[in-house]
This record gives sequence, structure tokens and C-alpha cells, in this order.
Amino acid sequence: MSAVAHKLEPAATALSVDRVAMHFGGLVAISDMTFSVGEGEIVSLIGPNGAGKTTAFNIVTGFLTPTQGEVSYRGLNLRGMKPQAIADLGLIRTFQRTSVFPNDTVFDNVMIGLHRRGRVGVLPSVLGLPRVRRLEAALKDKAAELIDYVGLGRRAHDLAGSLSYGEQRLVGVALALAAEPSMLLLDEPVSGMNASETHTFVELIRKVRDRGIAILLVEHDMPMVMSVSDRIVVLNYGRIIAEGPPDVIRNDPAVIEAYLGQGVKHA
Amino acid sequence: MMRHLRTASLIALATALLMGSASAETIKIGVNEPLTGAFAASGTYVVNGAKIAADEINAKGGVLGKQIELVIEDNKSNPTEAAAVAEKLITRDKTPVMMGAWGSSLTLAVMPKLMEYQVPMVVETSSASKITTMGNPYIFRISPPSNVESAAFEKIVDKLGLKKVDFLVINNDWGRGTADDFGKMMKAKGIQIGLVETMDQGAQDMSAQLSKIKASDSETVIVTAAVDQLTLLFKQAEALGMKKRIITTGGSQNPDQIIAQAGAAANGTMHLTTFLPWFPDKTPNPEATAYFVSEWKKRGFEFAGCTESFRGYDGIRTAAAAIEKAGKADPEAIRAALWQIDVKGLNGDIVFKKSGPAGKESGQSQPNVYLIEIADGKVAMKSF
Amino acid sequence: MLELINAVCGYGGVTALQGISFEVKAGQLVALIGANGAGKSTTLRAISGLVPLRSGVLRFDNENLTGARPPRILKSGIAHCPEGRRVFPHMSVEENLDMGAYLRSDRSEVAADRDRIYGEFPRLAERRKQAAGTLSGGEQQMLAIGRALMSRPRLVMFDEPSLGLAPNIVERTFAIIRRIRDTGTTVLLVEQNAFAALDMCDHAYLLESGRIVLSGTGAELIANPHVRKAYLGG
Amino acid sequence: MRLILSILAIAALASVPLWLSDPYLLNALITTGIFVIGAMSLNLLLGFTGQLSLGHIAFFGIGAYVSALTSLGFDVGLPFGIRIVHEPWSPLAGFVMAVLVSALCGYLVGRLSFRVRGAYFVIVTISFAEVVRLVALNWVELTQGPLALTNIPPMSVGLPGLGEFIFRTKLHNYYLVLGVAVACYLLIARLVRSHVGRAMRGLMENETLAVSIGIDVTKTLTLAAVVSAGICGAAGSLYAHYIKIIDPEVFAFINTVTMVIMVVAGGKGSLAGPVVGGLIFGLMPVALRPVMAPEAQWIAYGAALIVILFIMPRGIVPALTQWMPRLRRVRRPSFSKRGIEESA
Amino acid sequence: MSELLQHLVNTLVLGGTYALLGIGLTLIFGIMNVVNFTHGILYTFGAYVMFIVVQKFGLNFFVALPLSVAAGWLLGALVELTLLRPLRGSDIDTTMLVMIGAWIAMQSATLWVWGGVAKSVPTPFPDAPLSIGPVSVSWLRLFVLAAAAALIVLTYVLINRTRLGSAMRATFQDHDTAALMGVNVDLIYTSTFALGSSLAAAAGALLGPVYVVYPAMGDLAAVKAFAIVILGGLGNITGAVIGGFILALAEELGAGYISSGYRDAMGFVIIIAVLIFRPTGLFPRAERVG
Repeated sequence: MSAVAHKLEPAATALSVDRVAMHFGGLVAISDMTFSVGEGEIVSLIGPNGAGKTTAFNIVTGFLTPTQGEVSYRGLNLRGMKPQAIADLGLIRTFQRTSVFPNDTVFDNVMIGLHRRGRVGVLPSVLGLPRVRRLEAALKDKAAELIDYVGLGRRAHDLAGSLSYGEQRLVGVALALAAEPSMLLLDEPVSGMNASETHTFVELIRKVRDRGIAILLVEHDMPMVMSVSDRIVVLNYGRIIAEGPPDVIRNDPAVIEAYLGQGVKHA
Repeated sequence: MMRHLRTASLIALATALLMGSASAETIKIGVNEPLTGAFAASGTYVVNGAKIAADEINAKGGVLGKQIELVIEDNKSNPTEAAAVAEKLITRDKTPVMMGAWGSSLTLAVMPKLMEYQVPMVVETSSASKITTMGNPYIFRISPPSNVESAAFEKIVDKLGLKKVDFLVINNDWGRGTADDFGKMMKAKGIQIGLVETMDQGAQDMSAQLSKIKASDSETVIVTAAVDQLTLLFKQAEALGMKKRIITTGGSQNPDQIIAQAGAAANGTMHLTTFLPWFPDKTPNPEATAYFVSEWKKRGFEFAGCTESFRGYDGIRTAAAAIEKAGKADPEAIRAALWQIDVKGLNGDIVFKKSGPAGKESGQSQPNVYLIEIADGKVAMKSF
Repeated sequence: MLELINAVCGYGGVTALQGISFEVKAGQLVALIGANGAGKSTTLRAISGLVPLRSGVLRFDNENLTGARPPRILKSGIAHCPEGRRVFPHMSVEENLDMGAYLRSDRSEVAADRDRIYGEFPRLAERRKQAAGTLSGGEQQMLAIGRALMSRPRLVMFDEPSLGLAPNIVERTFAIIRRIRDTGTTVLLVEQNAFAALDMCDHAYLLESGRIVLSGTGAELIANPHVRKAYLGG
Repeated sequence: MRLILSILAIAALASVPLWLSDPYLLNALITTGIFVIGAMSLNLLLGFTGQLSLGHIAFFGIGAYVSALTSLGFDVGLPFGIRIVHEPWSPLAGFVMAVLVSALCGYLVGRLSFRVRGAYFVIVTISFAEVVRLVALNWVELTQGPLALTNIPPMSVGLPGLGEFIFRTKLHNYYLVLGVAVACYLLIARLVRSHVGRAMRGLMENETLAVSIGIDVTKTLTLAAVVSAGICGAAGSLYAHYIKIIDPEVFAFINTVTMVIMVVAGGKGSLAGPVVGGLIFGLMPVALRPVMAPEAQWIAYGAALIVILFIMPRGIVPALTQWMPRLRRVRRPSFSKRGIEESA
Repeated sequence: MSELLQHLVNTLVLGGTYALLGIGLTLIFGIMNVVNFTHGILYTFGAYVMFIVVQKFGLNFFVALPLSVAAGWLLGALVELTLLRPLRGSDIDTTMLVMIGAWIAMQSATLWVWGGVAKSVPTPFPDAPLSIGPVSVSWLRLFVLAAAAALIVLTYVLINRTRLGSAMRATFQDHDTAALMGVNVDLIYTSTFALGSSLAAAAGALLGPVYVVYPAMGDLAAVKAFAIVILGGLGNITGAVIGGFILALAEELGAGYISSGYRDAMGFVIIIAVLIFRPTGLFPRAERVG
């Protein structure tokens, strides 16, 4: 890594997405996207289906390499880094559909999630050295704690694949938290949750943020987005059409038009 | 037709198995052959030859007043299985002497078991020189290893007027061994050695190797392979317009099968063989040969199989003679007796000579080797 | 014309539809709206036979089609234009259209229908030999619609036709859908762009978590505060 | 509970020679045991990372050849006039070398072939085994090619103060194989229950998610390949010193198939799967031998495989663990019992 | 020089047969994603049908060929219906092992019925080769090359120009959407497997008379077919044809100028190299069926 890559950003910015474009063959998924997320901030990325939100997530977390533009995290340029290396920086995401390891119990899911904290040499762990045993015990405590934290204590021994969508989302979040994130990227975390689950979830996100973890959220549930976000970035056809705090976005005519469709004019 | 034969042999097998448990008044001889897998065809021929011998012996009253019983097991053309089969024959069936195991790697895998249990084995087909030079005193081989074959060929070489030869051999112990031993013998005779090409066991297209040989400046090719590959080789050599003298070795040629399958492509090829079912008169033991050939035909087997099955026939007769000589069905006694017997085999007298390190020699008999030629779709003795 | 009664279905351990009943009258454009994951697409897939019903009844033109496989559903006159366009990417435009007419044997009429669709969408005519995967999103949507029409359906189901399209294309797509209805073909529309859908439909149903929670004319639903809250966040 | 079961199983296996005197069956158990070790190593890849290697016999064969050559010695010329002469070492050194060289090959193959997945990975591994076979066949100076390496000495261990112990008899070899098998079982069990094992399971179940929480794909898979290849090499070494001859036939595709059958029929991803599957499919030929014709034995073998997979697609052990709790009216599957209480 | 020419002519003749082996497998392995271990036994089956029809029933060689292909089609359909259909949706390993079981059982059944002795199939072609200058080639192999070419073209037309072919391509590009077009997807799976199998049988029927017929003849053929498919890219018919010729060339020159012992290693070395440097095969995507 060159010294240039370490160009310093103002301390307040955690994630910065700079003029990013993504083309798939002839299809333009993202044409020109620039936004940033500050430390400890909750930013939501919204827009109609197919607007490029998930693509943006995939770029930030290294699953896709953008056609143009740069992404940096805490001043470090992420270009060319593999997903697991980005995860090692503490930039952890959840997924829309496949958010769990379906054939393991919730508890084991979280244990897998604790991978980053549980790294010891292969030999010590195969030999079962006391140091490793202590670490494993600590990990188990941690896993139990995380499961309680997301409110899945009663489901700890069920297979993750047998849980409801809403519960699977929570497992996904527990997994992400287990990976010691310094920033979380949540992809539609409340889809499939009922109202009370969503409410609990919002509380959870706030708690997480209060621990100083920045959050970038992609979500369709508008009431949830409006209530939890510090700032909202609105994406349509791969382009940012508005950015600001919830109250501004709610009344932005371009957003209403794009998001709700032309029909609203007649309403 | 074939189906009937299958059924017949299965019934025979089943009967043999049933008898195994029913009668204690027999003397057992273990037969360890490949009946499935790559060598299934040859193994089956050998077993069928062995049955003729057993039936003949039993019809004449058996050995030591008892009937002999073949305990036939399939070694699946797999060395691990060959060892397991030996284990079963020795420890379960308590066979005091065995015959096997066709391929050299199969036989080599069985050999440690012979040492372990001190049971002798008559080796009927395997050709690797190593088998009789490793110092295993329980091995008695009736087939010629390639050095014996090459020594026999040495007498004919001058008459053929060889100047430079290429080799095309199957890439296993048999082919490699032949190329080594024949090469040494010829070099000593001042014959130039050109290419030494190999082909995989099971390979079907040898055009590349043949094209290379076609372009070389030698006048003769020595070929070592089993009958199926020989058939293919002759056809492909003809298709390539190759006009060199071909001499095959190893005695597993089944010339009749070659004639039937390769047709005109086989004309002019010469074969070193250890058995002459076509000319019983010219064999060392004409009566036995005539009996064996007629019995083989009577049982409905393909004549082409004779050149392989006679080994099974000779092998069993050797084992039976040793039991008779030993006077009891005891492994050690049979081992000692094997050194004393003189059996009129179909390809010469079976008398074992010592081979290998002193004190733990294996037995090796010296079978006759003949050169035959296929001319006008018929087998003829090569005359000079 | 189309009637779904107490439909229950799901994938694996999850129940996606928890007993849905609704009907589509002949000649109408009916909209199915709701949030992501509410079960809209599953409803369409259940109707076209891709997802088996665990219980419930499907009737079309008084014919009981419960448990019928996709070819039979198509044959009885229901075409399904799937979410995400789903053109066959390595087949040409023309081959894609011909796949739409797969069950028809009247060769000359198929050719005539194809020409009619080319007339409607000149861009497709220009690219008839081109692989569908190389078309732009809008062109693919036109192709998907054209392909659905090639079976000469009496009812067409559209799943999220505006998904990922530029605004002017979305407008055109909706205009085409309206015209399909106007020419006498019944339309069942699943759309995330709720207000556009409500604006053009004759009747609409709102789905939430695999249940129908509201129904009425488009205007009634637009005016409903529950709908506004769900989509605008209060 | 699990511990008690394991101890009972080991005790049962250890007692076999006390009541089974038939050397033929003991021999079958020893060769089956050796293949079971190979199958356990394959299970580490197939069952715990989801990567199907159809060239696993390559590591077995490499282990066998390395062990045999180390204990027999060799003298081989390389290009550029280099000549390597190796004096015979003890069979135990051969065993160690077999493990090391196989593991190294596992590392190389892993690094190269984990770039591809699914069907492609399957074909790469087949090709690897085939290339190794052809090298063993054609590098006559080193391997004696088809002429086979013979006179391989039996395994021996130098015991301090007691001199050299040589595993001569079947009984010795039975306990040797059992001991190595138990050690390998424990190693694999420890490994899959460690954080590395959790990473492997994560990759198998949901690779994208695993990567997103910081699991290194290449490193984890390569580690699995190294351990797996090393264990398979150990099995190969035992094979060479027990059978005492080794030729290129050891690389035959049917041997890989045998291992895969043991794993998949027994239950991939279950520790006991390869042991149960291995004992069934390893001993089936012994059971079939006296009752039917040789060809029919193979047909029965193939048919048994198909039937087992139709009835129990996930394998015998997982099917049993699913049925048994049901019989005892316990709803929860046994594998979900690990957890917080245990750790607290 | 004449040696090289002869090698090139051999390549052409051998490559044609390899191509035929490859396209049958690429349909099943590449498109249906079934690691088809019965490909070799269907090849063997085609050859045995030839042997039975020509040698045992005494029918004409040219009548026997289409019969073998048809028999291959039927056996393929039977395998799909009984073994693959119940397993659709289960993982690739399970399906593969079931195919391995079928392979072991069918090959052993062949051995049981016909024995291990190789059979040869008489042909109406002259024994003497066609010789042009220093180069020779047998008439039979020329016929096989022509027949292989014809079958490859026929398959290409079937896949690309017919209704059934369209349905196959549609099904394997997007299974659900094809069903929405009214395609009977189950029938397409069966037909595709049957088509691939009939091509394997055709290869066996053509090559059986060239070589000899025995139970394990298909093993090596199947391995080569896998190599060809990987070389050409999964599901790519044109790729399989080119892959067949590349493999033939590599083997021919490898045996001619490097070492005949490594002749059969050539295919595997190429596979390993291709997968490491171009993991999707030499000819990915282009004209891909699926």
C-alpha cells in the first residue's frame, strides 16, 4: 500500500464514496455516486427497487470492483481489497436474503461470527491448550451475550434455517456484531419483520450506534427509516437525487416523485 | 451361446462353493485369478483351463485317493484384493497349495502372504523377472519370465537377420521387462536398438506411436501387449501403411482371435509363443495337448483362448503332481515335493530350477518357446 | 374471470401466503400492491403453477386449475411476465418471441403476431438477431412484454414491470400495459410503484405479510391513510 | 454421552481380535481401516468445506510411495547431472515423511485448485491424481514404474529402552491401524470444533456471508486441504508397510470412488460417517464374496450405493441421528445440543 | 516431415471422434450440471449394440448404426427417469455418486452377460488404407470422421434450429421462465439426457468397429470426454468440437515428440493448465447453449 492511499480525511468521516460508477455490460447500475457516513452516524440509503442500493453495498464491501471512482474507509482507499480484508478493517455488512448459516444453530452461527476474535494457531487449538480453552470459554460467553443482546436467547439452540425471516435478520445482525464492527452496513434488515419486531430492531440499532458504531442502512420500510436515520441519501436510476435529514427528504418533491411514482400528483 | 457358457460356469462355481462346505474328503487347491476388472477375460480363460485339469485328474481317481477341489476366488485385477484372496484361501479354506495370480503386480502382492503362512504357489502367467529373484522360496513359476523368453529367442535371432529393432510395449511390468531383457540380449548380439515406445494398458489408439515407428529406420518392431491391443495395433499399423516386420512376445497373443479380428492386417506377423494348440504333434506332449484341445472345444470355449488357458491346466496339474509326490496335503511337504516333480506339461517338461538368492530360492521351469507366423489367415510354424 | 380462494403456499418452512382470496374480473386491470416480501410475486407464481398451492382453489373462467402445471395454465390463457424481465439472455430477440408462442402450432399466425409486436416495438425489430442479454433494460422489458403477448393470452400478469427502469421507460411501460387492457386483455399487475399502479387500475388489493389487508378501487386506496403511511412513512 | 459412546465404540473395536481369530477377516478389517482413514481425511474436505475431491487417492498413493521409498532408499538421476542417493531410513521416518510430503502436495493442489469450484474442482482433482499416476508409472528410475516397489519393510517404532518394536503380525497391524485411526479421528474432531472448523463450516454453508465477517477463504480451504492430504498420506504409508508392495495401480480411480462412497454413504460432514460407511462398504465385498458370482458382487455393490442414497440422501449416520431421537421422543436433533450451558 | 504430416492426419481423424464424445457430455455435464459417470458405459453400450446387431443378427452395418443411436437414446431416457428425476434438487455429490453406482452396476452387468473377451465388429470397408504420398488413413476412419461431422452438425441444428432445441436452451438458461412459456421442463430434462446419451452411444457405435468392444472400453473414453468438455467450456458445443481437436493434437504430438508414456497425461496437463489460467475453459460463453 502506498503512502498516498493513507491520505487523511477529516476525523468525522468514516466511510466515503467518491464518484463511483458501476456498469454491467451495457447496463448502468450506478452512474455517479458520492456520499459519506460520519463516525457514529446512522445514514440510510433509500430508493426504488433496482435503484442500485445493493450494488453500492457490494462495492463498499469489496464484492464488486467499481468501474470508476473510489471508496475509502477511515482514510484508507479500499480499491483492490478483498472482501475479507475489508471485513478485517471492521467494515461489516449483512445480507438481504442469505443472512445466516442455515444448518447451524443460532449459537453456532454467532460462534462462527466470532471468527475474528477467536483466531489462534491451528496446533494449539487441536492440542486443546489451556490458553485456547480459556479463549473458547470466553467466546462462548460472548456468543451467549450477543444472542441475548439481539433478543434471541430462547432460540439459541434452534437451527438458524428454521427461524422466521425476521429472526434470521436478527441472527444476521448478531453475526455482524460478533465480527467486531467499527461500522455496520445493513441491507434491508427489517423486511419480513412485523411491527413489534421492527420496533425492537430500531431500539437495537440505536443501542449499537450508541456504542460508537457507524451504520449505513438500506431499507424500504419508510417509517423505520424516517425514525432512525440521522441522514438519508436517496438513490434513483443509479444516481443520487437528494440527501439530507429525514424531515427534508420527506418533503422533497423529487423524492416523492421518484419514490412514490407519478400517481401521487393526482392524489 | 456365450450366455449358456456363463450360466454353465456359474453353476460350476456355485457347485464348487457348495462342495467346499459339504465334503471334507477332498484336497483343495486355491485359485487366485482376476475374474472381474481389467484382466477378467484372461483370468477366466485360465480358470477354465484349470477346471479341465481338475476334472481330468478327478476322473482318473484324484490324488492320494481323494478328489481335488478348486477353490476359485476373484482378485478383481487389484493387488490389495489379490492379497486378501490369498489370505482367505490359506486361512479359511486351508488350501495347502495355490495357483495365481495372473498379473505380476497381483502375484507380487500375494507373495508376502506366502512367506507369512508358508504356503507354496504355482505362478502360471506372471512374467516379471523379479518374482523369482526376490528370494521367496514359496514361488514356483511355470511361465517364462522375459529373460527366459529372450534367451529362447536368442537362438532364432540370427536366422531372422535382424539389424535394427524398435520396441512398442505395454506400459507395465510385462512390457517394460520385455523391452529390457530383449534389448540387452540383442545389443549383445550387435543388433541396434531404435525407439522404445510404450502404450497405456487400456489405450485404444496407438496411431501416434505407430506413426513415429513408421518413420524410423529400423526394419523390425518387437511388440508386447495382450491380444486386444495387438489386434488394434495390427489394424492401425496397416491403416498407416506401416510395412515393418512385427514380432510379438509374451505368449498371450491368441493368434486365432487376432486372425478373426484383425483379418488381413495380421498376415505376416510373427509371434513368440509357448504353446502350439494348432500342431499338437509338434508339442513335447502331443497326447496331452490333443486331449486338452479337444476337451476345450467340447466345453464350448472359444479356441482362441487355448493359448492362455493351457497355463491354468498345466498349473493345476503341477500342483496335483506335487501333492501326489508329497504324499499328504501339507504345505511344507508340497513345497518340498515341487522341487522333485517332473510333469509333462503342454509346453515342455515342468521341472523347477533354482532361481534367486541362495538359501531361499524360488522355482522356475524352462518352458519351450516357439516362433509362429500368420500367413494367409492361418497359423504356421516359422521355418527357416 | 380469475378467482383465487384461500390460497396458502410457501417455501420450505416459511409460509409466504397465509390464505389469500381475490378475484380479477374480465377486462379489468387489477393491481396487487404491498411492501417487499409481502407475497405479491409468490401470488403470481402460485397462479402460474410455478409454486404449488398447499391449500386453496384456483379458478379461471369457471375451470378449476388448482394444482395445474405451468403449461396447462398458459394453455388456458394466462400469461406471466416475470419479475426482472427474465429474457433468455443467450437467445436472440426473435427466438425469445418464438418461445412465447411455444405452445402454438399455427405457424403463419405466430409470424403475423411477431410482426405486430415488431410494429409495436421497432427497437426489437432492429435487433431481432441480437442476443437478448445484450439489450438495454428498457428493451428487455419490451421484449418480455412482447414475449408474454405471443401466447395470445386472455389474462396477462405483470410482475414489477417498472423495476430498475429509467423514468421515461417506466411511463412507456405503463402506457403499454394500459393499452393491453384497453384492447380487451385482462391484466393483473404487481407493482412497487404503488401510486402509478393505483392510478391506472380498475381495482386494487394491498398485501401485507402474506394477507390481503385492503381492497378497493385505485382512488380509494390512494386516499386511504394506511396506504399513505406505509409508503411515505407518515 | 457422546464421550461414552466414543469410548464404547473404541473399546468394541479394540476387543475385536480377542473374539475374532479369523486372519482373513482381520486382514479385511485392517485394509478397510486404512481406507477408513483415507475416507475420514476426504470427509474433512467434502463434509466440512463442501469441496469434492475426486483425486484424493493421489495423496494416499504419494504417502505410500514416499514412505516406501524412504524406507527402501533410492538412487535417482535428475536433469543437469544432479544425482540423489538416499540410504534407507526407518519405516517410522517413512511414515513421517509420507505425512509431510502429502501435506505439502495438499498445500500446492489447494493453492492452485481452489480458484475453481464445483464441477471444475472435481475435474482438476481427478486430473491431478491421473498425472501423479502417470508419473509413478513412467518415472521408472525412482518408482520402478509398473515393476512395483517390493520388499517394503513392516512398520516399526523405536521404543526408548525397549528397542525396536516391529509390527509384524496382523494383530500388531490391527492395533496400529486402529491407533492411527483414533488419532486421526481425534485430530479431525478437534479441528472441526475449533475456530478453524467453524470457519470451514461457515464457508461451506454460505461463502459470501463467511467472507463478509472476515473469514479468509483461501487460507481456510488450503489448511483443510493440507490436513486432509497429510492424514491421507498417513493412510497410504500404513498401506505400503502392510501390503508390502506398491505399484501405480494404487492410484486407480476405483480407489478414490471407494473413499467417496464411504464418506457420502456414511454421511458427509458427520465425524462418524466415514467410519460407519467405511465399515459397511469396506466389508460388503467380504460378505458378498461367498454368496454370488464375481460380476454380481459388483452389481450388488453399485445397487447398494444407489439404494442407500435414495433412502438416505444425507448418509447413514445423519439419518440415524435423526431417527433415534424421534424414537426416544426427543424432538430436537442431537447436534443442536451443544451450547451455552455447556460452556458456562 | 512425412512423420509430422502423418501425425496431423491422425489428429484430424482422432479429433473428430473426440469431438463426438465431447458434445454428448457437454450437453449433460455442462447444461444439466450432472457429473455424468454413465457417459462411458453408454459409449460401451452403443458399441455392444453394434456388435449384437451386425455380428449376431447379421444385419447391415449401416442399419445397425441408427439402431445403436436409438438404443442409446432409450437407455439414456430410462436412466434419467429412474435415477435422475427423483434426485432433482439434491446436491451434485449425491447425484454424482448415484451415477457412479449406475456405472459400476452397468459395467459389471456387461461383463456378466458378454464376458471380458474383446469382440470385434466387421465392417464393409476395405482393409487397405487410402495412401496419399507418405500419408495413410483407413477408409473406416474416414467414414467415422464423416459420420461424426454429420452427427455434430445434426446436433447443432437440433439445438439451434428446432423447437425442441429452443426449449432445451430456454430451460437451461432459465428453468422457471421456460415453464412459463409452456415448456414441459421434465420432458426437456429427459430429452436432453437422452440426446447426450444417444451421442455417446453413437460414438461407441462408430468407434467400436474401429477398435474392439469390451466392457471397460468406455472408461478411458469418458475421462477424455471430461477433458474435452472442460477445455471447451461447459455447455459449449462448438467449444467441445475444438476441444476435441486440441486434445487429439496434444496427444499426437506429445506421443510423437515428447514421450509416449505421457501420451494420456497430455489431456490432464492441459486441463490443469486451462483451469488455473482460464478457469472457465478456453471458449467460455460464446455460443453457449446454457
